[in-house]
Amino acid sequence: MATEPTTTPQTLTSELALQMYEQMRRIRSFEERVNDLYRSAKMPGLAHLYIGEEAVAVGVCSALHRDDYITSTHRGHGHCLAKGASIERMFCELLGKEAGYCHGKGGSMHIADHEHGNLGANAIVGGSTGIATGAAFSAKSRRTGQVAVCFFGEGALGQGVLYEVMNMASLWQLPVIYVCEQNFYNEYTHYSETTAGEVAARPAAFGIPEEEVDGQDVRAVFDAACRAVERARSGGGPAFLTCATYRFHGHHVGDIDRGYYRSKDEEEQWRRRDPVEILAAWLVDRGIADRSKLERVDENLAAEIAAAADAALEAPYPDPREVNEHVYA
Amino acid sequence: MATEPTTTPQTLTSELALQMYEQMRRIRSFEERVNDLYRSAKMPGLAHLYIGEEAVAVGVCSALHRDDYITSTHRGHGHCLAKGASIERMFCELLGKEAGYCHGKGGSMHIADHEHGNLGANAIVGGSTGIATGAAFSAKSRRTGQVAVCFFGEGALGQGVLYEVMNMASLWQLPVIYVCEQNFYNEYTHYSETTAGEVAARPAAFGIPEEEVDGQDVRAVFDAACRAVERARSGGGPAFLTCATYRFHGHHVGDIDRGYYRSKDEEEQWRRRDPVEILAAWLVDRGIADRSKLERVDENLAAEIAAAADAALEAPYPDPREVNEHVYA
Amino acid sequence: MSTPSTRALPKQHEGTREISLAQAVNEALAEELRRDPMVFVVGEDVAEAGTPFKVLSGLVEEFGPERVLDAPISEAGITGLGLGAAMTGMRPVVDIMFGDFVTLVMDQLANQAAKVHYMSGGNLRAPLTVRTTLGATRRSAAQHSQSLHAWLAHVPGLKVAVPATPYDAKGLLKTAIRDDNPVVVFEDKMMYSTKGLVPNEEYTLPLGSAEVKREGEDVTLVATSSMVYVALDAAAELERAGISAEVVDPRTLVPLDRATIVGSVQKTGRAIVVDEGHRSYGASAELAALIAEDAFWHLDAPVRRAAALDVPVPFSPVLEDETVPTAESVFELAKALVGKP
Amino acid sequence: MSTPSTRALPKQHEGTREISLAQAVNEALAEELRRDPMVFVVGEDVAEAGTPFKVLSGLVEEFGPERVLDAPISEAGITGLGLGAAMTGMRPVVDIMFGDFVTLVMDQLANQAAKVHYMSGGNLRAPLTVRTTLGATRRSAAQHSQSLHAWLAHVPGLKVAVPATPYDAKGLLKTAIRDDNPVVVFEDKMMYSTKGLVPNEEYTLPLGSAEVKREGEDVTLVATSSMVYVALDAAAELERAGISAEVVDPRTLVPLDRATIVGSVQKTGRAIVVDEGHRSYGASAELAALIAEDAFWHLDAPVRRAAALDVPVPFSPVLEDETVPTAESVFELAKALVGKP
Ligand SMILES: Cc1ncc(C[n+]2csc(CCOP(=O)(O)OP(=O)(O)O)c2C)c(N)n1
Ligand SMILES: Cc1ncc(C[n+]2csc(CCOP(=O)(O)OP(=O)(O)O)c2C)c(N)n1
Ligand SMILES: [Mg+2]
Ligand SMILES: [Mg+2]
Repeated sequence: MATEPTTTPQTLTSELALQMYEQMRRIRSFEERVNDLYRSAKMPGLAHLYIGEEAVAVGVCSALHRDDYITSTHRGHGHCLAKGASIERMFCELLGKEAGYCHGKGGSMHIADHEHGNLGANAIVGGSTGIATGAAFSAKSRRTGQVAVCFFGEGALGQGVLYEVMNMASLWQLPVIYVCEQNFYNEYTHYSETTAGEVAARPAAFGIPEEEVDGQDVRAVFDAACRAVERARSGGGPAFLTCATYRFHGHHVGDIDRGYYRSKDEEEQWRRRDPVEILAAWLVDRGIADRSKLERVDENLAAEIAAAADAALEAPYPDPREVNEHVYA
Repeated sequence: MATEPTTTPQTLTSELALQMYEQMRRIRSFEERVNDLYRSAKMPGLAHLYIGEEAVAVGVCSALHRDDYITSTHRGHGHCLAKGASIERMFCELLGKEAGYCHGKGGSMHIADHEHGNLGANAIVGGSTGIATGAAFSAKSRRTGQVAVCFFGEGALGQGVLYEVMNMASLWQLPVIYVCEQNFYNEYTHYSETTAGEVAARPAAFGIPEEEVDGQDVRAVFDAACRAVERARSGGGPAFLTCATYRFHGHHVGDIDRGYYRSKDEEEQWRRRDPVEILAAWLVDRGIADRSKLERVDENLAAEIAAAADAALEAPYPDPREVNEHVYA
Repeated sequence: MSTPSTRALPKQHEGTREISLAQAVNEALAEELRRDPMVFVVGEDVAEAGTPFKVLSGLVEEFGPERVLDAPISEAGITGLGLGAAMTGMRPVVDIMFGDFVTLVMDQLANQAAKVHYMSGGNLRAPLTVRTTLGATRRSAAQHSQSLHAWLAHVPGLKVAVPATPYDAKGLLKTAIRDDNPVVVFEDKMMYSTKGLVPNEEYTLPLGSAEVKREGEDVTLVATSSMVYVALDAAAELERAGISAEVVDPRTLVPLDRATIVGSVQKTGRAIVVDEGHRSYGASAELAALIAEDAFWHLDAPVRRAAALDVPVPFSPVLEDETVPTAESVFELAKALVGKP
Repeated sequence: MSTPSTRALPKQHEGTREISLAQAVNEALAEELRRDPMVFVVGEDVAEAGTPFKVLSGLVEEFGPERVLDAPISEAGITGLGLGAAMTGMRPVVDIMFGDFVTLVMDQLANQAAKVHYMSGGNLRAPLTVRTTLGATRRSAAQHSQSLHAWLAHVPGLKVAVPATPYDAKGLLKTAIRDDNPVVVFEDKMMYSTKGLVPNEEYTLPLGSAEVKREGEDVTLVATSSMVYVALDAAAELERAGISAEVVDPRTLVPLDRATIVGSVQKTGRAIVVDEGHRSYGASAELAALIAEDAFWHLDAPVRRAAALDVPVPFSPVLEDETVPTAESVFELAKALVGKP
């Protein structure tokens, strides 16, 4: 898989750039299908689409080893795929099927993929910040050289526990990278109404180095992530990346009428900064790939996604008796 | 009472300076008596002595109106007295007597004195930060011109809720002053082991102006408090004062052998910066009072304290049936 | 008695109209905001968005952003702020979007709000209202489906309301706001569109007054929140099987109307408690223990409990549906208890 | 059976020695720290200070500051950190200084630790141990005296231990640390100096196994944590009054050894649950409801509860002493229940 390098790449090779393109496209197509499934009432519950933010997950996860840890959020499909998850098992989980990553028990907001170090999406805003910090503590204690990445939206800046664990991460120089996905909205409220001062000053208050990154440019994200990961891995302690990005869709699949909280105009401006397109243009510009090659990638992915979704739709539900399993290990 | 100005004084008159001296002395003598009561097993539970930190409470509260709010901590006797509480009712409360501020239900860690705007000591570290911020919200909403002061030890910098409410205080420009009593220890652990980065950067992360103050110099505290209070009262929003100070005694009355966490040498150095002495020297130096005048103040206070303690020791306990009263209003 | 399937429980009031539970909550808030300038609402996405459940729609337009405040995602902070405002003369209504997030405010509620009046010997008071949700089967998985009312009910100093109908929701919420104590109101999020009759004129309901939602002779179903409908559906089914079930809705867990509950069981001799919290150490345990103790000499059979399984709420519909009491499961339990084959 | 007044319950082991409950906890931690390099302890003032109760004295000296960590005053953060470490191969023991502070970690425990195994379909696990306290009468007032074990016991996915003796405390804590699930251990802070016999050799105790601490015929006293001593003292007094009381200690609330509890009541026909949590919606309610349901046909009288008053714990000794069950109050309750004048 494109997202399972076994050593941290320090430079962006053509091959890696192409893998990133494919991975971003995979997330995009996966989520478009998720949206369809929801709209056609085939998917239970809700889902929070990552479309528009793909460069963050892919840029960061491309800087990670397979056994590095991540923790994720309610908007977690992108993180999960970027860390190496299988599309079909993800579809199965989102549909509540037995073959899903969590045997249908987790769903969209709780997908975990322990095989790739994904310690789980989390439906409590800020809820995984402790877990990520603890995983970093564990990596340091066990001297494994692993790092932990904690993804969260800027809304999590409202949760006190983030500050509690950043303090410990800094005190104990833990190999954890806090990745703030700054998409400017906490659900239906603009972050400026909920966030005093400068975001960058928050980690700085705990002595954690912070970097602001263009979250639509996967190469920029990758670069910043590589620096942070390298420092963390070599004992240099935590880092905080603020990646400015935008969710092209609503807060969740049902959030269609958004006019009351953000303008069409703003949406359009951001859509012009589509992370997939930005990388595609660069690939073409650099002569790494031509449009037809990229189209082939897209087509292959479309087929892959279609097959996986169909298989998941056909897959069986868990036996109702499984409800009592896995309460205790 | 010295501590109940009806308008905020902007300059330190001789009269006010003398009142501050008296108030600091009152706290000192009160607490020395509390320590005796504990040592002679006449006081139930524990108490956390404020001795050594008197300039913080007195300096800040001298800048407040009677109806301004404060919230206090487990180390709260100083705040309570500085805001205007009666010694006898405090002794009664500490002894669990009916005539105490809370009819004996609160004790040392929960004294509240609503008549002077003291919304209560709090035995949860950081536990009153929300209350103070909400009182400021209320003052602003009700347009009363009141301000709220939130006293806490630097240990409360570990509690996430502090950051949650500082964010709101800044967003909504609430008239709240966070007073961090930086006495360098969280119980038996030095703050440098628990606190990453610079204390000053914590409020700054939320756009709250911060000032570092010599907490042993009541005049410096008073000055800084006046500025913060004035700004808050006139709509300028919150402030954060870090007052460097030291508890001369143990974490609580039973903490006698402190060698394992702080040195005698350090204790002695700080004792040389006794806030009561610093002010006394200044008063004498300025010719505002001579030593014999100050001694008379001390003697009067000694008599006042002795009488109050004796009365409290004689005072009746609550009727056991009161246990079921005041659960609901 | 109405057919429970309409989810509308008519009240015998002159001049009633049918509204949804969401509307009932909205009206209660609007009326209290209008009535008392000290009332305000604070919570995440409560203003323009009117909450994700759209329960507060229109309030910010009428009362402005200074009385209907969008807050940061800071449940503990918001609740603490509400408490401080309550202690200084205001009557805040704090909106905690999902009941699962009470995990984040237990210190502010249990250590602070609940105790302030007592610890101050009666000198301070905390007229704080917290509105939040409970209830599963929305396919929202383990962290958005819990019914944690038992935790709050265990804390002396807090009052806890679990209204089931628009009528109760409106009347109890208005009383909660006027009450001088912290009150936590749990609304089942699956019930927001449930319709019911409310009087045209203003009214309030006392806290601590249970209601017999259906009269019966053979067995008492003590049901909370949306489980009232489950119980009513079961009762309808039981009637067809020749069993007459009485449905008692405590409406508030604290204060608890012990007399009405125990009185009903003393009449019927049999009881099932139906509650959507987890079974073990849940609200159903208190209600069952109370009945077993106070109606002991009248009981013809053990008190049974129908509650949520002791498992985190799973996402998959086929699993989630197993976790909550249903009309069928309550029907079966009652039939067995009454001993009719 | 020993005289309860010594607070020592001898076990029939070869080669025993008498240690305090604090020592028992200390030994359990030291042994597990020695045995498994993945075990570590984190909490406020746990290292050089060895906690305010001095329970952990000497551990940092033996195991170093990397395995016995002084943490900031960040209960939620520490617990979250412990959870993350647990999910990635370690076996953390998180020290929450006072049980009253579990208010601050309910999200980390109930929404995160308790659910991680289930939500991941069994792929992740959280072998996290949380040690904290319960118990009043220390004149510590409302925020340092609570017994909140019922909250944790209500959360599926958590296990909850409430040991009463040094023997139980040591054996259960060692098992908790080795258990692959989150376990919360509540120790009564008034009990740290309570002495009891433990075997010289290493041992562990299973979670979910109640113990009959005293055998009797007329009434069962189901007692938790330090209430075991209250029950034993009451039983001694009852014996003098001609009533034979059996004392059953569940030792863990989750898992709960229903068979032993119910079996005892089926034998005696009468039961009193003695627990230091608040009465309403407390652990005593679950135990009473369980007995009332499963031993119904054997009961000669209603199940009674002796629990803490439903009031915040007051500071004043004359008030605080009113709030908790005492040997006298349990004795009176039992005498009335058994019907001897
Ligand atoms: C503790 C908590 N409070 C509230 C919510 C409800 N909620 C879900 S997502 C969300 C907004 C999150 O915004 P942000 O963190 O910026 O992430 P984004 O959705 O923008 O990716 C809120 C308030 C929650 N899940 N958890
Ligand atoms: C939430 C919480 N955690 C832990 C404690 C136990 N405790 C009481 S005082 C204290 C240290 C407080 O240090 P600081 O805030 O600096 O205040 P100081 O005692 O130095 O005045 C601790 C850890 C508590 N009361 N509340
Ligand atoms: Mg966002
Ligand atoms: Mg300190």
